[in-house]
Amino acid sequence: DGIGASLLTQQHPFYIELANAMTTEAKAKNVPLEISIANQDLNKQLADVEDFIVKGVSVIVISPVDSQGVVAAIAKAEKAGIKVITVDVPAAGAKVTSHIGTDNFTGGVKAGDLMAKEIGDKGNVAIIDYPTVQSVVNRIDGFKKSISGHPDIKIVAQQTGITRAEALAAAQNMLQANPDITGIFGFGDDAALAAAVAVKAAGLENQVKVIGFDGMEEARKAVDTNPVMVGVIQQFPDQMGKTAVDTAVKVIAGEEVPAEQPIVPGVYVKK
Amino acid sequence: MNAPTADTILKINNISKTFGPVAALKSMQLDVRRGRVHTLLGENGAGKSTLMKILAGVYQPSSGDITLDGQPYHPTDPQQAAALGLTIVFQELSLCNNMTVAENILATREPATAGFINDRKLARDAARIVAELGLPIAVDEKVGNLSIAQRQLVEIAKGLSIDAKVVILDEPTSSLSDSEAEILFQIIERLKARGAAVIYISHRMEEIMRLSDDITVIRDGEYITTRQRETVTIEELIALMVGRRMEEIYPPREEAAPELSVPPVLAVESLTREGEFDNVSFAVRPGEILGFFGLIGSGRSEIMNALFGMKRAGGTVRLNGAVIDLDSPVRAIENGLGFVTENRKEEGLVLSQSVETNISMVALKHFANKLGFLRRRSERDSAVAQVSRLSIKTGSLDTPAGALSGGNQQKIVLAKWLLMKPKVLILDEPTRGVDVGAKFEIYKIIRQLAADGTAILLISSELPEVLGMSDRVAVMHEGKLSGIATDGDLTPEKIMAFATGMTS
Amino acid sequence: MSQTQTSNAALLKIFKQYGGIFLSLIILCAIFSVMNPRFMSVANFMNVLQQVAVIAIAAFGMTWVILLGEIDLSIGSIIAVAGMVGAQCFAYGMGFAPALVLTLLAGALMGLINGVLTAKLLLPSFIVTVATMGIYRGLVSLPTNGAPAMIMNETWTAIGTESFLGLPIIIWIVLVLFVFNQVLLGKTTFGRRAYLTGGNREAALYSGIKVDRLKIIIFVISGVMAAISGILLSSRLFSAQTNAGVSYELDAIAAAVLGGTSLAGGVGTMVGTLIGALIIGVMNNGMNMLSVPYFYQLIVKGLVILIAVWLDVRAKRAKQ
Amino acid sequence: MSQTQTSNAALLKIFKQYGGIFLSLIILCAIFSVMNPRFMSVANFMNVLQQVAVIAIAAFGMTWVILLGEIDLSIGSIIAVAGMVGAQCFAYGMGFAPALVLTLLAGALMGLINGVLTAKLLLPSFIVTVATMGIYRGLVSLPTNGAPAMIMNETWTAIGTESFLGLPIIIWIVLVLFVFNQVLLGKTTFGRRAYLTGGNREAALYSGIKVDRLKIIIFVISGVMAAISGILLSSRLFSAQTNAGVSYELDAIAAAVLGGTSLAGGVGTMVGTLIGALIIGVMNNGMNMLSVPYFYQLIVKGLVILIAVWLDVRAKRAKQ
Ligand SMILES: Nc1ncnc2c1ncn2[C@@H]1O[C@H](COP(=O)(O)OP(=O)(O)OP(=O)(O)O)[C@@H](O)[C@H]1O
Ligand SMILES: Nc1ncnc2c1ncn2[C@@H]1O[C@H](COP(=O)(O)OP(=O)(O)OP(=O)(O)O)[C@@H](O)[C@H]1O
Ligand SMILES: [Mg+2]
Ligand SMILES: [Mg+2]
Repeated sequence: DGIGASLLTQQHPFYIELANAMTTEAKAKNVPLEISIANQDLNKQLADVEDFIVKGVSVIVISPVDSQGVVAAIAKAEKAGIKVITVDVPAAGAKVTSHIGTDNFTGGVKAGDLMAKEIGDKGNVAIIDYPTVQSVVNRIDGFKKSISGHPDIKIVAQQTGITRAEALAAAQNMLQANPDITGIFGFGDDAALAAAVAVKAAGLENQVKVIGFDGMEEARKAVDTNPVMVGVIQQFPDQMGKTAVDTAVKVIAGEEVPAEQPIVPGVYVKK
Repeated sequence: MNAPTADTILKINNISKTFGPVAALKSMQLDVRRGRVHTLLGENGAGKSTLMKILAGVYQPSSGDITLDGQPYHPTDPQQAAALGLTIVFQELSLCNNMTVAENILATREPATAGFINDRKLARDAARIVAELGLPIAVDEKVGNLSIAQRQLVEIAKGLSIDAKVVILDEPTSSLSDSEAEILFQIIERLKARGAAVIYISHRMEEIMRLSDDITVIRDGEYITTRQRETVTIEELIALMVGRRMEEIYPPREEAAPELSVPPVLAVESLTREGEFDNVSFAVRPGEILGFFGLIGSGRSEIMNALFGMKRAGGTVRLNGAVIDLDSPVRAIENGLGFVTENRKEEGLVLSQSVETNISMVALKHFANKLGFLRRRSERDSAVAQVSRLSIKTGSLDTPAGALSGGNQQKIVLAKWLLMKPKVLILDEPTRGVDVGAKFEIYKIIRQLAADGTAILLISSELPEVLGMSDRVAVMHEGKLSGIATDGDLTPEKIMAFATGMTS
Repeated sequence: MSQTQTSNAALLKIFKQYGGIFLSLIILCAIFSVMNPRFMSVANFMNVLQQVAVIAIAAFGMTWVILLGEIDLSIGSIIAVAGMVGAQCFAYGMGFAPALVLTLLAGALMGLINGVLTAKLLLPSFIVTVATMGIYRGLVSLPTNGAPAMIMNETWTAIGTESFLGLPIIIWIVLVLFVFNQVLLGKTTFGRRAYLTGGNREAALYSGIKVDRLKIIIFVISGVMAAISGILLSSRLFSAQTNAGVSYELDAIAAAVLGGTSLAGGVGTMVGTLIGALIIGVMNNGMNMLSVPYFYQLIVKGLVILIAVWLDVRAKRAKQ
Repeated sequence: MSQTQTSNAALLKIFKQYGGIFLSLIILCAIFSVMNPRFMSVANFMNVLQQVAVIAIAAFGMTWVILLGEIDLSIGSIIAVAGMVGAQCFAYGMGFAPALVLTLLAGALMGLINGVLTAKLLLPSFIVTVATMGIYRGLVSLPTNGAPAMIMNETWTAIGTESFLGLPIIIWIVLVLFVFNQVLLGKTTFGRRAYLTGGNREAALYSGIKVDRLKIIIFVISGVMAAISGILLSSRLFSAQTNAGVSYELDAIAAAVLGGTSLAGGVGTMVGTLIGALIIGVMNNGMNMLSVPYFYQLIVKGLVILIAVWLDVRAKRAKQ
């Protein structure tokens, strides 16, 4: 009995906060919780879920590695009569008991709106992306959707920067190739923080604005103190984690739970 | 050259072979006849093995043509050569150490149905081949566990397991002692009797004179002449081969051997290692050459490895009277021991490195300042001196050691140990696979070293060499020292008696 | 010799030959059983086997390659490409059989490229397969621009989910491929040639073995095994992931080396590799069952690999 | 011999020795310059050098290891651990100097473990470092439970951001370490012994080289180089990432092998490795500048590595 949670990764502050919030809430509610880390490998996530089934947990919480690939794991759990709750990334085409997550597309739109405002509705912007992660793709799509409403803003470069080091190199090289860039959108905090470093190194502090996504502590601090970082779209993993555990507890108790529990992203700007 | 006779089975015309800029063979010719042993004689690097590899289909000739039994013969690989009736025992061991003797002997010819190997038939067939040849080897043993000599026997069994019209033996006896060689000679007699032609390569003049019917001399990749054995002498052959006369094979001692009363520099007492050698004691004096003879597997190399700190052994070793603990080669070298190992390619040389680098390898410390920075000038000077002292034939000091002929490689190994000025030099089969000319030069160096006061332990499986060079001869039999022959006992009969355990 | 005798003798031989590593596996199982009673259940055993299938099959292919003294780092990428080829076939409306054939052909082709570059251009296989690892990983992402592709074909997904005679199909596939590779390696002239060539390339050449062709075929085998792994993985996940199989090559190599395959070539068996893969699988599963936190799992896994290899090296040395 | 003569002769020798790979570098630069005029600027050249620094320094260490015929797959994890040790030192209120010393010591210690396991327990370095790769990666995550740790020490971050005499400090460090390693390898008995041991371990042993000690020292060098890489990386990012350096070992190996280091041991130079690292760096930079999409970058990078190694192998064969 108890809750089994399979999380995408443990090397990212968002998921660490998510895990911490879940652990705290589980303690408060006095329900056993076990957490497995899929390390971004869907096969590992499936194995983790299989192991939960053998162990006989009552509810499984998944933050999917991938919205489509997680379907197999969900099917397995359902077949074993175990209810599944997804957090962060939704499962595509599979019914789960409840989904709790940020609306990434909307978050991307908010980022685009903020960018337009910060750079005065015109200029060249660049994007640092991570094309194999669905939630990131949604953010980028939202961002592009918003920018497309501003005819004087052009997206001149889009490069992949998965780790902070890769993002730094990508940002440097994009700035080198397009010295007239005035804004950079990073798909996550790491990408944005790296972009800010690149802007400083290139001596373009007065020209380029950087916007990030996730809004963990380090990035929020940077928004407060670093003039280059003008804002960050904030997710609320603490709320997500708490809600996930609360929902699981209700499911165990046999109560009805809503199928969708969206957590609206915030916009964090300088105080 | 004789006109082809009816007996001719293999005829080689105008064969050339170049490796990049190196011309290994220049319009070579050969006429091999049925039921006869045809020996190829030439210095190291003369091109003998290259010619044989062409015959075996390993290399393709650059030009020229070959006929076998009157038919054009151009094999593309050894399997095809075997199918056409030619088999070869390679000079360089071509065995796979992880596999058993049986698997090696019948490699690529395993008894199989539809690709599935019949392992029991494989073992049976191999055992039969080995038994028919009269070779003392167990076919289920892993080749890696055999001594070099035993591996050579496996190599022979592998080559001779094919029923062929032409059999090539490229230095088959280079690591065999007389008794194993004797088995091989009987096999050759049987092959002759069956009507097969044997092409034989060796640097051991005695066995060449004993076995051959025809002898072809080649020099620098070129054909010199073919003679019938009855019509030549060893001296003539050597002169043809090296292009000058040589007065003798073993340079005589110019100074008298040290008296037995001189205190030994190295004294070994009751050296013992379980399963390898037992209670071995001997001593060697400055300037003395102490020969070590024994049949293969008698444990000589093992003793030397123990002395040099490569293996642990019980017993006492004294250097100039003081007991020393030789627990590593580093310690042995610090104590003035040098060791020219049996297998130059595996234990002696770094083939990919230059001649110079190999020569300075042991004495490297002497070519560096206190901080460890190399003094390249002095390193090069020493290498130049060694190359000229030992007349090593090399393109330059920067040539990789692997590109040199066997005899010259052997001299490099000697050179690297000479540079450390050893007090005791162990020479394990120092002339294996080395041609007569180079052998003579190595013998001269050994004599010179002894004259300068170096104590020498000379291990050899060639009885004439041991007798020709040593002041005394320690003889091993199955891990025990069966006797040390001095003065009057230095006769082949006496030493063979010790070696086979007939005395004591 | 009767069948039973043969199999008893075989078992004894396995124990002799794999003493060190077999012991490690048994110790691991014992520890986990004591710490969690659910570990030693049929259901969990099936779990482990299914979870280990992808690595085990890839490791069979890797064993061939390592046996030749070469290495194939591209199999993780091939696993991903295979899944994607299947998914694309279905997206274009193909049936199961042609999709299967095309997927296996894709694996064979990628292996062929590795093999030809290594054997014919004489480039070191390490660098060839580091390069093709990137190339294949890039290719897999092109059809969907990095997004995963769903697989709806029921026969395909049945592979990963259904059972046959009470045993999951995946496990049947592992067993069949194990027997196939073991027989090919241990009982046929082809396998013998691989040992000879891996043990001494020069000697193999002198014995008339067509070393180049052999090498190419073996890289093709490795590619096909990886493709089968990719099929199993995508059938288990109902989708082809562009980042599937990342760094699986290291697990496959670890399985083979744990099982006694020598990176120098010439030594190795499929039995050993299977045991090696099981050690990795049991370890992952057991630690999950015990709820060991992820980072500690990494540490423990590394330590277990070290200890197992050390036990094995020691056992081998003692035997000599 | 005068200085100029020496350096001219040296340049000529470099060109002779590295013809194939040097050519690849020049062709790459030419292509990128034509396609984007901004590529050939001093500022961009500095960019490339800074970006390549982390890989280049790790690759210097890797060159030593490969020269011995061994491999070190743990350097990516060591890079991460080094950054984290630094960050933790500052978190505990230490100053720059003690943090630096502790970080380098941590690198040395991790290398020592790799070396001792390889040399003394006679385990294959591939499997040892696959295992320690996991262990070190697990360890790095323990202090922060996987989260990155900010680094606020200004001296530390200055390394990655400041310049000295007009040249970024990072580039100075690369140059100094290049000269250090090149001299140690090419001019000292230590380097000579590494070549000899890598060329033929048995012969080295018989010639009185302390092979085990040498091997351990070289793994320590590799660990320290990786630690320096980790310092540079964390100083550029102002933070220690627990996933820093993942798979950098492959880039480092690729750099060394591109530069002519033979995986069989005994052959290699630091000059070659530097050129190899530059090829990788120029490629990444140039493709970013041309906005080549990520997946195509993977493919192109693989192809360029293949072509460069092939050119080099061909050039070497022609010379013989
Ligand atoms: N594969 C090769 N590549 C380049 N040169 C070679 C090759 N094989 C042989 N050679 C050269 O060809 C020449 C003849 O070599 P070969 O091995 O035929 O001599 P050999 O007469 O058998 O000498 P030995 O008595 O030492 O065995 C030598 O100069 C050798 O260096
Ligand atoms: N690599 C090896 N592994 C295991 N045993 C070996 C090995 N080499 C030699 N032996 C064994 O050691 C014993 C002595 O070996 P070896 O034949 O080298 O003695 P030897 O007297 O030096 O003879 P020779 O020098 O003529 O070869 C033999 O029983 C042999 O089988
Ligand atoms: Mg020869
Ligand atoms: Mg011997």
